[in-house]
Amino acid sequence: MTDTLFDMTLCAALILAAWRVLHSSDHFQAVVLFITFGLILALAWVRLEAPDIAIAEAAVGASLAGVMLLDALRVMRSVGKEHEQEKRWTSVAKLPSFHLFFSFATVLILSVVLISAVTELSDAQGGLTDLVHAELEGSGTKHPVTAVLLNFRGYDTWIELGVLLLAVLGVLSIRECSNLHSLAPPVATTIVLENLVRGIMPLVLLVSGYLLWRGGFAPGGAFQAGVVLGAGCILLWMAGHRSLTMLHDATWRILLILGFLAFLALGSYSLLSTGVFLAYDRQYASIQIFLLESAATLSIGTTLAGLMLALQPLKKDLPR
Amino acid sequence: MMSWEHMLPLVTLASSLVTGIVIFFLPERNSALRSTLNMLGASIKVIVVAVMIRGFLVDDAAYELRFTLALGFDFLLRIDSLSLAFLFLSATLWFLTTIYAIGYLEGSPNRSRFFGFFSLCVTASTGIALAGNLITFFIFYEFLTLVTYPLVVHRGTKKAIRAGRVYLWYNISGGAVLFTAVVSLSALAGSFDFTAGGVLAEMAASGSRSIHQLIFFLLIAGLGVKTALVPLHGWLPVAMVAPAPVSALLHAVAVVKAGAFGIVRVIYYVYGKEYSASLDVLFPLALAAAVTILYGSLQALNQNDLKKRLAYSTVSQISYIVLGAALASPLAIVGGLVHLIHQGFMKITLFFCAGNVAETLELHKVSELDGVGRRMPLTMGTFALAAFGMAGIPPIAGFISKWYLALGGLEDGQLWVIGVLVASTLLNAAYFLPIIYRAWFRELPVDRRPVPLRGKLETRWTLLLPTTVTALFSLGAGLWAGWQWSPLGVCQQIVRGMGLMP
Amino acid sequence: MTIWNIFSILFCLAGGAFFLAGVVGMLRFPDAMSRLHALTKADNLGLGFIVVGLCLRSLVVPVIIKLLLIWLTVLLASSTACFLVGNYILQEAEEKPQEN
Amino acid sequence: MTELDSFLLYALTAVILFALGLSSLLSRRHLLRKIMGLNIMSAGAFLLFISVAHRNGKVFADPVPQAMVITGIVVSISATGFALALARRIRKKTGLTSLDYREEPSPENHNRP
Amino acid sequence: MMVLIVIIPFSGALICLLMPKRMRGYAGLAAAAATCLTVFLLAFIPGGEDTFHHALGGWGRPLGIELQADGLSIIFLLLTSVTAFLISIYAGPYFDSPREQKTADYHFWTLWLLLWGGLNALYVSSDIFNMYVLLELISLAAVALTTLKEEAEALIAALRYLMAAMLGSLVFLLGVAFLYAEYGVLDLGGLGVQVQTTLPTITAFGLMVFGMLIKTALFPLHFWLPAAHGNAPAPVSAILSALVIKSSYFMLLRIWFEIFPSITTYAAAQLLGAMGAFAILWGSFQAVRQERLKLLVAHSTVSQIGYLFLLFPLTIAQITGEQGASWNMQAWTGGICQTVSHAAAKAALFLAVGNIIHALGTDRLISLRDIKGRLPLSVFTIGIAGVNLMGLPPSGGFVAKWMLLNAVISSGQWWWIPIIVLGSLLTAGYVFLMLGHVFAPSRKAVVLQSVPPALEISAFALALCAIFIGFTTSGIIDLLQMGFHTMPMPEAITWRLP
Repeated sequence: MTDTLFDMTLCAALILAAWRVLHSSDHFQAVVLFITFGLILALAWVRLEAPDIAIAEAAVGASLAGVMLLDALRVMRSVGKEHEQEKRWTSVAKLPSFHLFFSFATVLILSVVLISAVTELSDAQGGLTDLVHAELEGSGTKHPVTAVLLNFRGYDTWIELGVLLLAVLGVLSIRECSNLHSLAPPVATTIVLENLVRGIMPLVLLVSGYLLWRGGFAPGGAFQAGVVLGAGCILLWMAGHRSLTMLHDATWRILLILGFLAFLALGSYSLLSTGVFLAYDRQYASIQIFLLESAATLSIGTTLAGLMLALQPLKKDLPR
Repeated sequence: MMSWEHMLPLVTLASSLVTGIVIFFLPERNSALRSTLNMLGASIKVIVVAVMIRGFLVDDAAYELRFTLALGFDFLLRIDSLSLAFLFLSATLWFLTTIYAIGYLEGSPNRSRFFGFFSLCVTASTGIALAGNLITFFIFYEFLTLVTYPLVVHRGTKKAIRAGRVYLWYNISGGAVLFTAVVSLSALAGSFDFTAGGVLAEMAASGSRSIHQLIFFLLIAGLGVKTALVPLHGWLPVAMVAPAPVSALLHAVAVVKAGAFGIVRVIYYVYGKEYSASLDVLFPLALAAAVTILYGSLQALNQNDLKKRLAYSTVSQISYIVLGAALASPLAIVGGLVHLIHQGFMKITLFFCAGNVAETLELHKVSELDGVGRRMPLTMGTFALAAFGMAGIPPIAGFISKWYLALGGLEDGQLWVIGVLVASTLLNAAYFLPIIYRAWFRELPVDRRPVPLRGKLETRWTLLLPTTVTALFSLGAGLWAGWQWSPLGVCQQIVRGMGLMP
Repeated sequence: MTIWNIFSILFCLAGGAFFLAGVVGMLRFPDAMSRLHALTKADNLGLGFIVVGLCLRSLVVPVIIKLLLIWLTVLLASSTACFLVGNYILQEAEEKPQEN
Repeated sequence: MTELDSFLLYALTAVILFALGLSSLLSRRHLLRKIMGLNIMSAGAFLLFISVAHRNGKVFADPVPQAMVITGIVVSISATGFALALARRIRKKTGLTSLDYREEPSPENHNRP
Repeated sequence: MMVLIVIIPFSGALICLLMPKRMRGYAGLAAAAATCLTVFLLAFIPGGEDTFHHALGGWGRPLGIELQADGLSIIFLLLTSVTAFLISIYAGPYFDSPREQKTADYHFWTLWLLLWGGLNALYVSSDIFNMYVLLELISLAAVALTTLKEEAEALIAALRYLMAAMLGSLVFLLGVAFLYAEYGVLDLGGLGVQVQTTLPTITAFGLMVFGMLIKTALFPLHFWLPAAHGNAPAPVSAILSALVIKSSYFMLLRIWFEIFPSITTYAAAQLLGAMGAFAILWGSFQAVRQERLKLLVAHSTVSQIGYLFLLFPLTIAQITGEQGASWNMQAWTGGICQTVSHAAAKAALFLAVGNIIHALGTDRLISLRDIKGRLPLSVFTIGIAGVNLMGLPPSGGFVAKWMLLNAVISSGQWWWIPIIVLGSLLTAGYVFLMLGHVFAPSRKAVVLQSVPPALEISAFALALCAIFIGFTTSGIIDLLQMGFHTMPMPEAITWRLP
């Protein structure tokens, strides 16, 4: 009984939060609510026995996306004085009413269809659970999700790392800078913040390592660890700590592609040795997976940090 | 031996295609090499065509080249009796016109482009002549439309551009209609080759009678655009802004005749005489042709621009061919086919003359031609000759074809045809004689000082030679019509070959 | 139902009470500073009590250490955040001195 | 209450979230709102996956959808970061915060490619 | 063997990223050549049973992901590799040229090779979630490439494109979720045999198709396309119009004919066909009204996409027996020929326009008058590509229209005839709008920047390919008859050799 009550509250809260994100008049409020939404979602994941996703969501949906959105909001709120005026752009006062009507109708129809479809869904206990558990022995890891991510569907993960890489490159090309090195060094902030970061940084590294190691047999793993790492880097930068600017450009790039490269290398190796792409040999499977994961962690961390940091002011934009 | 005989049709195509493509990439100033290439290609074509005609008619060899592109897709080049007429025409006239064009365009810009597309046009018309099935025919038909456009707009003036647009819209639309018709035919009857006596007669089962009528209508509508059947003739007079050689070869011969030729193909090689008669689609066609003949002549009467007048005369003259094809009697088709050739030679002569006058004296209007005859006797002489021929005055070629048409009409017992012929003859006379009269019997107006002769000749020899040759040909074709190898004789053999005449 | 459980429940309730108080304070207090005060107090104490309660519930050493670690981190974070916000408010105040 | 009902509950929530996100994407003009809308849509899709996983699972939720969702989260965060960067750049170049705009070419250099 | 077509471009991308700036061009070109070569080897070297089948990590479906290639994949792979290789040849000098110098170092090669790898992977993938990830990869890469042009227009277009693409793939993802909820598998084969007509299945079908329609920019979902394709750098426009669009069309074919063959209905097919018809007319109508070359070409893409969708109604009409079989084949051949020839022709067109922009510095339609036959090859390219788009002989476009019209007539769905005819007329309209300006007298004397021959030649080569396709139809048909390996072929497309 209490379970259902809890579920209902959770779902209600989710929908409410989403609704408010949509309808709150103030953008700032909307962003804050979006973060809240992320947190509630994380709760929902826990409730649905998906702790991995819960960690990921808490780290990404709540914190990382939140920071990005807030920063973007700050920039977009500041009245842009220095527009490179090729044209005089004026955004239209309001959308034509038919557009609103159209979108409303679309959403309405869609939701009706979806809801009726969902209610029609069979309660068959299908899925691949049993298969995964059957194959878990040979997969080189004890945690099913990690097994799927790194072994059964490692191909997807490889492509996904490619997507991350793409995103960073895209952001760089938008900023018209070819690498993170042309960023202006962070501005110093208060001593308190810096000290906090100093204190917390080792903890961040510890947690990230812990998650990584834990992924071998329990919820956690490369992605969660990577997110924590990335968040740490962002924190470091925001706190005005210059350590990241010391990194050499080449190092940046290698870190960016490390995960993708690792998959590629391992895959090609297995292709050469066994003729199958991304196949692990039984006895070393766990080691290989761990190596892959650590590489992935590093580059996920770098990439997510890069996604955020690449938006910071550039050297060339600074007033001389 | 066998192999290269098979390749002959391809050689005929290549002789102009390759020339054209090479010429595109010749530097503008390198005109000597360009002219040589042109003449070379043209002569090769003439020779090969002659060889094939002889081979076909005397020791009836078969020239056929076929390769399959895809399902329902045969690319077929073949010499059959009908191809000869058109092939002969385009080959010889290309040769002459090339000479003319080289002289005419001396020192004008973009000549590489011009001659390139010019050769491509000839390739297209050759292809049309050689096409062994409807698909191949259509391919070259569309190709012709495309490559003619740059020639129409060659001058690049606003007028030319507009003319080009009109030309395109008419022809592309016509092409689209034709496309639909061709595809529906191949969908109904599968892929088939042109065969004398028609193929659809056997396939009458496939598709109902009304469907066949519809398709016939579409085919004629598509081809009628190039044939300039009223009311689809609008593009022809407008397209006269093109340089004289273009008007001469393309709008007197290649393009319009491609249409007429196509109509003949459709009637005799796709539908088959009897079948199309049984569909009773021929009479309307004949009627349309008659209307066009009269309408064109009437329009020609009140044109002051010389080339426009000639253009309208073309409109009316081409329909003789259609008329001949649409009449049941074999004599009529003989008349039509022979007119295909005769009219070609006579009309091109006229255009050459107009070109000469325009090029030498910058005269374009009929009203300006007073006394030109004295200044350019040879030109105006040939003009008079061709004009009389057009009017059908014996013994010039035009008379022959009209005569056969009339006979065909009689044989069919459709006397109105004769009426039409007589009327149009009178009209022809009515719009040609004034020109001749002005040229010879009026004084040069005092306000215009006579332009001095260039050296001995009244203008460049390159302009005079082709004119004279074509004029003489049309005279000879009339005089020696009885000879076996005269156009008439050849056409009779052709019609026999089509199995229409004993 | 051991004695520990009773204690843990009590602690948790206390923590909840503090959180409640904190929320009320944030909503009701007049100016930003005092709201901050209420919030941080409630956070630290409330969370603290709940952590203690949970520790009593599960008497396993590593778990207890983790829980305490969490509390410590939150303490650090919230105090810093509080400091930053306060700092920001002060700067605002300096930039535009109250007119009256 | 049985397993299925909670599944149904979450599945319904999922599709409703999807619809909400879509409406935000379609009807709000500010770019941030659109981007957030996209995120909410993806959250909805993920929730459907995981509710299915929960339904399928016996002792532990079906790992395959979980893995897919983690992949999905990565993809969506990358896309979000990219979209935000674009939005900021557009704001800087043109001063626009939405994509519904009119442009009056200024007299000079108006026929640039 | 099959994995290589994915591995090679991806590794090339990484190498390009690590290379110093001036080396990138060569590395990228080398990678492009290698990829192209691999695809050709894969397609034409007869291999063993598992040439076209690879179970990644040794885990067969449904647990793992399998790569599978069938006739359709081979066609799309070949199409992609040829077009992409020629575009790569073009891209090097284009981005080195002073006009584009600024954007030269923004990782064009890395982005492009990642995109290419993604395309290849998509064509051989047989797992719908994997397809989702690949679609995201492709979209992100495409958008990133679009932003290589720094004009505000390009950025705005890119963002709109990104939103549309995200929307598309999210809708697709929801469909995947429904399918997994209903059948618990993700691989095409497994789904194809299991699918039944239930409401969730139909919903999934609708969602997936709709998502792909957005990405394919079928009218009226084309709102994002013209701006994006019209404002990107020339090679990128070519890539987007020729290849990226095709990838989502490929997905549509897979969804339609392999996952849901049993629940596709005549009405749905007619609906797609109708949308296609509107696209044909509207796109070309808009194209005629454009004043900028690239926008014109972009709108022409909208209209040409329409033809592809005539495939659906033509393959599903209720006609049985030999007749049905043969015309089905015609419809397929027509659709695929249209896809291939449009890819080549449109790429050629964009590249040629790129040359003109490169020479003139503007892509106003009027300014075509000023080139005064000084770029003969580029103009020629435009002409040939135009012929192809109009569907005039001799060209792939002609074969395509021929086949389509043939299928239309023999399937008795005569109402498509006017659409096809009118479409090619309008196409002629905008093609000759361009050429007419070329022949017109120039307004003023302008100094043309010299265009590197590589640019002109690669564009021209693409145009020639478009013509050449007209002669390779039989090859396409043979490939199509390899059928679909991933599942027993649905009724609509089982044909015998005529």
